[in-house]
Amino acid sequence: MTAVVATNETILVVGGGISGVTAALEAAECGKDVVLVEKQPTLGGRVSQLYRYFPKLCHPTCGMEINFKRLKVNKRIRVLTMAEVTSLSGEAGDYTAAVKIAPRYVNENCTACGACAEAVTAEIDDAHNYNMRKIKAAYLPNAMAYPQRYVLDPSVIGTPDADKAKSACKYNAIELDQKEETLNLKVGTVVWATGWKPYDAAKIQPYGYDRIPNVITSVEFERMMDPFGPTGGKLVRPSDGKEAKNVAFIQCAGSRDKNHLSHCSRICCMASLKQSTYVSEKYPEDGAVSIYYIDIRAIDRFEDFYQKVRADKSVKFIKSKVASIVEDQATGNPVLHGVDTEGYHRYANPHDLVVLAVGMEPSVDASKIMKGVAADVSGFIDVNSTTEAVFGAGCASNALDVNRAVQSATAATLRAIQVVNRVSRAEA
Amino acid sequence: MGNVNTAMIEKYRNDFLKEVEANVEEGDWVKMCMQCGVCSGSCPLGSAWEHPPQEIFMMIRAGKRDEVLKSDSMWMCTSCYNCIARCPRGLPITHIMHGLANYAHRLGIAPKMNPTRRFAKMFWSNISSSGRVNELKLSVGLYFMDGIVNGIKKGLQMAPIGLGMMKTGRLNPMGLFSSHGIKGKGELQKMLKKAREIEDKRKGFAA
Amino acid sequence: MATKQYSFYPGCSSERKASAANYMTSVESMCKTLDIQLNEIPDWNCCAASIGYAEGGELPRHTMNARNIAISEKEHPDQDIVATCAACWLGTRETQERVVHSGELLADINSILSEAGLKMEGKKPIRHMVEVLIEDIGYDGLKKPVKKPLEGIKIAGYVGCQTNRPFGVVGESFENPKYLDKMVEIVGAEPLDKYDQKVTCCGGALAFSEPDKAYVQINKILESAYDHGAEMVVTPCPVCQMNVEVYQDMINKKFNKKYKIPVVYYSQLMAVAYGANAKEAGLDGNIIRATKLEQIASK
Amino acid sequence: MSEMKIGAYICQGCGIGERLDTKQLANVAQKEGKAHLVREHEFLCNAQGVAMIQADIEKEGVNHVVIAACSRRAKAETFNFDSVAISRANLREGVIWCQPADADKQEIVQEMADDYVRMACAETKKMQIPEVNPNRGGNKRILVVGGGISGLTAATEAAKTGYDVVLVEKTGALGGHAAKLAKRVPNHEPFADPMDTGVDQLIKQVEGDKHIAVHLNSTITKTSGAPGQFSVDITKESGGSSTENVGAIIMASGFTPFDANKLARYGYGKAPNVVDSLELEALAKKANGGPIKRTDGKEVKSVVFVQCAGQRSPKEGELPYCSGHCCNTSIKQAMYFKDQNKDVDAMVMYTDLRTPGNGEDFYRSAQKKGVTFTKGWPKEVSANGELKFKDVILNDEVATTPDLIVLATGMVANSGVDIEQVKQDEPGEWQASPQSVLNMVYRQGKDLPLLKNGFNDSHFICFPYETRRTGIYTCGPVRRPMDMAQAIEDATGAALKAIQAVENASLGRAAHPRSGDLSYPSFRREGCTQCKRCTVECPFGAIDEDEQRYPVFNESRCRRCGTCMGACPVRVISFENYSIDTVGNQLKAVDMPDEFSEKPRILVLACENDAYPALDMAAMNRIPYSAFTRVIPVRCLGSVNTIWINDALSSGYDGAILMGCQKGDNYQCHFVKGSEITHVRMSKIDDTLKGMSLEPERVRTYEVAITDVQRAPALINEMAETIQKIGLSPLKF
Repeated sequence: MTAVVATNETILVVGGGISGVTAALEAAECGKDVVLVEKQPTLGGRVSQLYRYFPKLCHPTCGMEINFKRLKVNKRIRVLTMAEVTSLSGEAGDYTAAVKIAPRYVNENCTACGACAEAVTAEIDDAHNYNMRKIKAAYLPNAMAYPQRYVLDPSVIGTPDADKAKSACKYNAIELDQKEETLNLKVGTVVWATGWKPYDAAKIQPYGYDRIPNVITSVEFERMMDPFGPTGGKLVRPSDGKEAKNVAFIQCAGSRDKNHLSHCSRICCMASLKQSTYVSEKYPEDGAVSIYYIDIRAIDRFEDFYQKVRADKSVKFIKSKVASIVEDQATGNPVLHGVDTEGYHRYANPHDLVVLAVGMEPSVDASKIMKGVAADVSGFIDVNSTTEAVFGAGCASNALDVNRAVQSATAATLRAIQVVNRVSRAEA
Repeated sequence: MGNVNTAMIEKYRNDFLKEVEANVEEGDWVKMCMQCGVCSGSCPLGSAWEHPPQEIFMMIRAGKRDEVLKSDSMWMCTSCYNCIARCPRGLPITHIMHGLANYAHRLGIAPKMNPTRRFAKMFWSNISSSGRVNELKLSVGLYFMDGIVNGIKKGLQMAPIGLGMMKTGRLNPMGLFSSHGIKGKGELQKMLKKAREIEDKRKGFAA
Repeated sequence: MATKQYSFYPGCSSERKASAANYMTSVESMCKTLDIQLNEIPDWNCCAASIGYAEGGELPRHTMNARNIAISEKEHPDQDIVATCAACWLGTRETQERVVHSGELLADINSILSEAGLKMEGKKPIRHMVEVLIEDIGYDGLKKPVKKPLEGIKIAGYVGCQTNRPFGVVGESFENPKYLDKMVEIVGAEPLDKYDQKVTCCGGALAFSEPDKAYVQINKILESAYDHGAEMVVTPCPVCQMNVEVYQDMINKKFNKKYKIPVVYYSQLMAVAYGANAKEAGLDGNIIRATKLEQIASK
Repeated sequence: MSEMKIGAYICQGCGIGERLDTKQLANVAQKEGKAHLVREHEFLCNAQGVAMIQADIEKEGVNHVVIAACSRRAKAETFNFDSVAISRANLREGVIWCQPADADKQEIVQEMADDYVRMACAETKKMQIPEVNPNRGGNKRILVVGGGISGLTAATEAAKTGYDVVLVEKTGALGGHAAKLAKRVPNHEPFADPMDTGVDQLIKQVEGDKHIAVHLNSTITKTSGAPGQFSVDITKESGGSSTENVGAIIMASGFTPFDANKLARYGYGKAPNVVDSLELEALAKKANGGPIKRTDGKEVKSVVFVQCAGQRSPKEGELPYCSGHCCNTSIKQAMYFKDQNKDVDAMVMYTDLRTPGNGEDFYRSAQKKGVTFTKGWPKEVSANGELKFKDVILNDEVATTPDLIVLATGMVANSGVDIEQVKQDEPGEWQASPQSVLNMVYRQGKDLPLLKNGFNDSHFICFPYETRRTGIYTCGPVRRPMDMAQAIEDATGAALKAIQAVENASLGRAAHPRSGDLSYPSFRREGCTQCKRCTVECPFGAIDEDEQRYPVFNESRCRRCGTCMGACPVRVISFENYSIDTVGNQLKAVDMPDEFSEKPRILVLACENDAYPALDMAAMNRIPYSAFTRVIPVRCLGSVNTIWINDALSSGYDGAILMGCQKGDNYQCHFVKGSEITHVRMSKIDDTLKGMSLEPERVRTYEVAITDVQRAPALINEMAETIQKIGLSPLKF
């Protein structure tokens, strides 16, 4: 049984992405006790799946390294992975959170030596790479994973693989009899930072994501750039491994659309502008990019970056919501059909690869976990209508870029600290 | 809204937009367009449109009344509903196109010779007189739309089809003469008359 | 007494000696097997189709449909309204949804209907025959009665527009509906899942007024079917059926092609698979003979 | 402090036991490392192993712990013992994972491991357990500069958390620009209508809070000191000045509206129907729910909003950036008209309509209300008020003459003086500057360093509150163009950082990124030559000068990067746990084979945050690099003192590689300048090499990102090949 000390002066942070990790660290570095709960086996969330950040084109892992270093030495933070908050009750300063912990089948003895992975034969989808490839059923989620501890996939439990893994481990780190457990934590307040998930591109039928192999999503494209990713860092297309030199980006894929997400996901324009630099990075000579957009939303100082990309002759901007994509049977090229609305020009443009700039939707609708937590139409926490001491942070509260997510998490953390400070004053 | 025909339109003011909102089926949706162009790109007869729907919506806002109402673009609508299915703002574009065509037609400024306009007119009189379609009368009427000579030409082109249909029992040669139709013909016409009155009053077509 | 009763709106094209008479014939045979009873709406009138817009405008068009709904509500109060024709289904459902949605429109319509002592409430769903088959009978239920599997026939499932948009069949997408392919599979034939023109517009009423523009569309529909080796095209819509079938000679001349592809209704496939003979399945109504079906039917 | 007792612990887990002779390692630790106590363990990181170490600390008085196991990045939380010095010898990632298990390599791989044990022992010998800085300050009050929405929010949030606040506002009233708005853009469902600004309540709240002291008509005329002990002069417009002591500072000095007089081409100041965004707010306030009238009294029946007026513009004197809020603001203002009278024609003319997030709902709501939107490029407004523009959709050159044209003008940051341009006064001659916001007496300048376009934003995406002046945080539009909603969020976050800063300062702890580090720079005054390099090069302006030009270390401002240590030519600056010696001793501890042994030695000094993890991950992926490499992690490349390179070369190393973060405009160095500065320092090393008659290729400095998992080993192997070509160093004794 996992033992966790928590009191009504403890801050519960739900979600271990950059917002949750930030919230936990900022609170702890103000001297507060924190329990950080993450559903996945590792912290890091979506940013750990990004290759570069806009507009600096720096690498997310760099900031993660710093944050994890802060985390490792901070004794005020208790991290629970593979854990989910299933219910929340009570009142400000006195909440009880039910936390469901899924079995990892690997305990803290794990040294990440990798022997279990060598032992097992079964393979599973690699979630870190959006299932674009398979990995062993005993795995370290990614090279930066924290905790740096392997996971045994439930699918192998009860199979010979499980025993192979167990006998391969010299350190008694494999516990095949682990069971799901639920903890009831007493906490004073909650920072809700469960983040976002990419909108399901298959729902955008005219773009044939489910029918046309060379139509992929922006998050998948991001993984393709990782030297250790599914394509070994090569910019090639799924259907035939051919170099993808003529790449189209379709903006508002699911966003700003009453058939899908009514909100604007804010980051997609900058993400595509950023990814257009990947194409020229890989094919400086003959890379070509077309960005199909309704409005380019490169707000405030991001405008600089937009102007830089605009100046690149190999990048075309077409003000048009693409109507449909048809696969050219002979070449496997997706052909984009639509109308350039600036002066009415019809087009039927073939591309090697099409990237759908998919929108953000909240991965959890917190208003379903506890009433008093308000959500907007898309399920993001409506911070200004919420009556509980549950503070939406980062992309759980809005479609935000990393910088603003961290800002939001820092603000939410102060609000949380105010609650536990009230508690301690009351008890003093 | 009254005497629309004389309305003086100032560019980039809302006069024409308001006229459309008042008099055109689903016209109050026009303002919701965000100019993404997905409708224009989705139309099967797109290339036949001088002004695709999204452009028409912009023209309405710009106050281009004549260019819109006299255009034959709307008459290219096949009612395939692609535009409606894809519009991110949920505009009932098909109906707006129908509405604009109907409005232009009622104002008498729609393109006179547009075949779809004339066929649609014929179709309506065909069904409203008897309550049901008389396919033979309709097609024959269609052929003779441009006068006897063209009619015979077209008729001859189409003859094999007509014959095929008759052979397979899918066209009634007697249809021209048989008094085909519904029993409640009279009532139906009364109703249609009343419907027309209400609509005309509302849309300022009061005779 | 049949287990399933529906208030039936056949529509003009399905009348005797009308363009979709054979559709009707096959539907009757199919329904018999599936124990579906269709109670025709007495003295129904035309739905005004989409093309009614130019002269008909808004209210008169709704009036046409409202009358049918009203009569159905009077004569078959507890029965869903079912149509076999895409245009009829769409027109009627559109009227009902808009009338019910707007108080003003409902008032207008009822004052108009009162001329004939009628009134409509719009309580009963307006459904397409295909929905009845999929939702009320279910694919398994449709498979059971199959006596003569249509083995080895390659069939392109052409859905068209108005059975598909804007309402469509529940659970299907606008861009890639799969129900026709499933039906083809159920009757033992071979669906062409690569067929990529299943929701392309056939030109609808513009086949009359703008034939050349329509032919371009129809050619697309046939070409893809042809290229994917279709021996037959199946459709749920009378307008599609007619446009795609009857103009093939013209299109052959115009685009110098050699199309001679039978275009049948889903109900014809089922009727034959359920053991109906050629006449009961309305195969004699196909201008381009569906010989393969006729052979099976005659076995 | 009690005398040093080194305990060395050698792990045999993860294959170390199989690949290496741990007995031999134990001998090295004992004989050469002079460890008082050496233990081998088959699995050091398990509960029992850790307990063993803990017991030695408690019972045997071990106070310097050498862990010879995995990388310092692994199991850090496990090997985390209080009040002892810890050194890690990286035998797993650093040796067995990056070296193939070939039998013929066994000898050199063992030597690699031996050296890492020697180095760890050598390091710990020179380490001291940091003692808390005695001259830290404990003041926990927070100074907020600026009484606009950002400042007011920061003040109330800090007070709510239980901290006293001093709020200084330049003008005679609180509220800033927000107080001039008729309404604000909505911040909650359904995001459909303009809402009350709420500024009045906020002002009441501030005025009524006994924990907040408000100074109106006042500016900051002097800021000195450090986190936990700032001293600030607050001067009234009327003269009269008071000195307040505070622990941290929040700079919320806001923005100035772009001067529309620069937009003559849009008829501003000429045509009777042209106003800017804030003037429209004034008209709306005046109308007070009634019809909005122009200043000449004409009721407005038609209005056009011109977006990006003087923004997103390459023109001289105009703003190249986008102010972010203007689209929503114009939509809100268009609603002022529509909500009052739906028959008013309101058109928004835009290039890209930028309403991110729920702004899209607000946009739709405006359309529902009948506001029309035109993608158009304004050309000019003539004196009679005719607006000529291009309708981009209809591809038409057209014109319209509405009753009112509203120019959506942008934000200009009130960020004080640009310290890159304005040099700081010499000590003794220091004078307050009226342009400055903070008037800091810091040696590096009176205000915070600026980013592009004059904003005080953080340079870091993951760390939006990083300024280069510890304990001073900016928020609101001075940081970056932003709307009210974001400013409120931002100010709340800044309040947290300020609170964190005073808490850290009171405990003598470092702020981000070395949060919690208790060490701090100390220097030997006698040795100092007053060369000023440390003062100039400190990325955080932590070091001032006294009258005799000696450096004055303000420890609480220090981020512990060691750039000063790297800069010091006479090596008088050090940290208790990181010094010239802790590193120097390591590189000297390496056993240097003679020049006939064919065994070169390559020293790698790697930034601990990026290059070092890259090498770890290379090892995890079993990407090999030369077994002759000896890697030493450094806090920041900026802390690398050239003496280390000299010592290495003169003691026989055949090559040295420095790996730091990306420099330049998009620098990734978390100590801002460290990498850049060292690149400069190293560009001068060639003479030294010549002096030693060594080839320049023997020393290389690279920018290495944490993702350079393949490149980092490649760079090392390149050096190995170079050495093969040019031969071993002659300087082996």
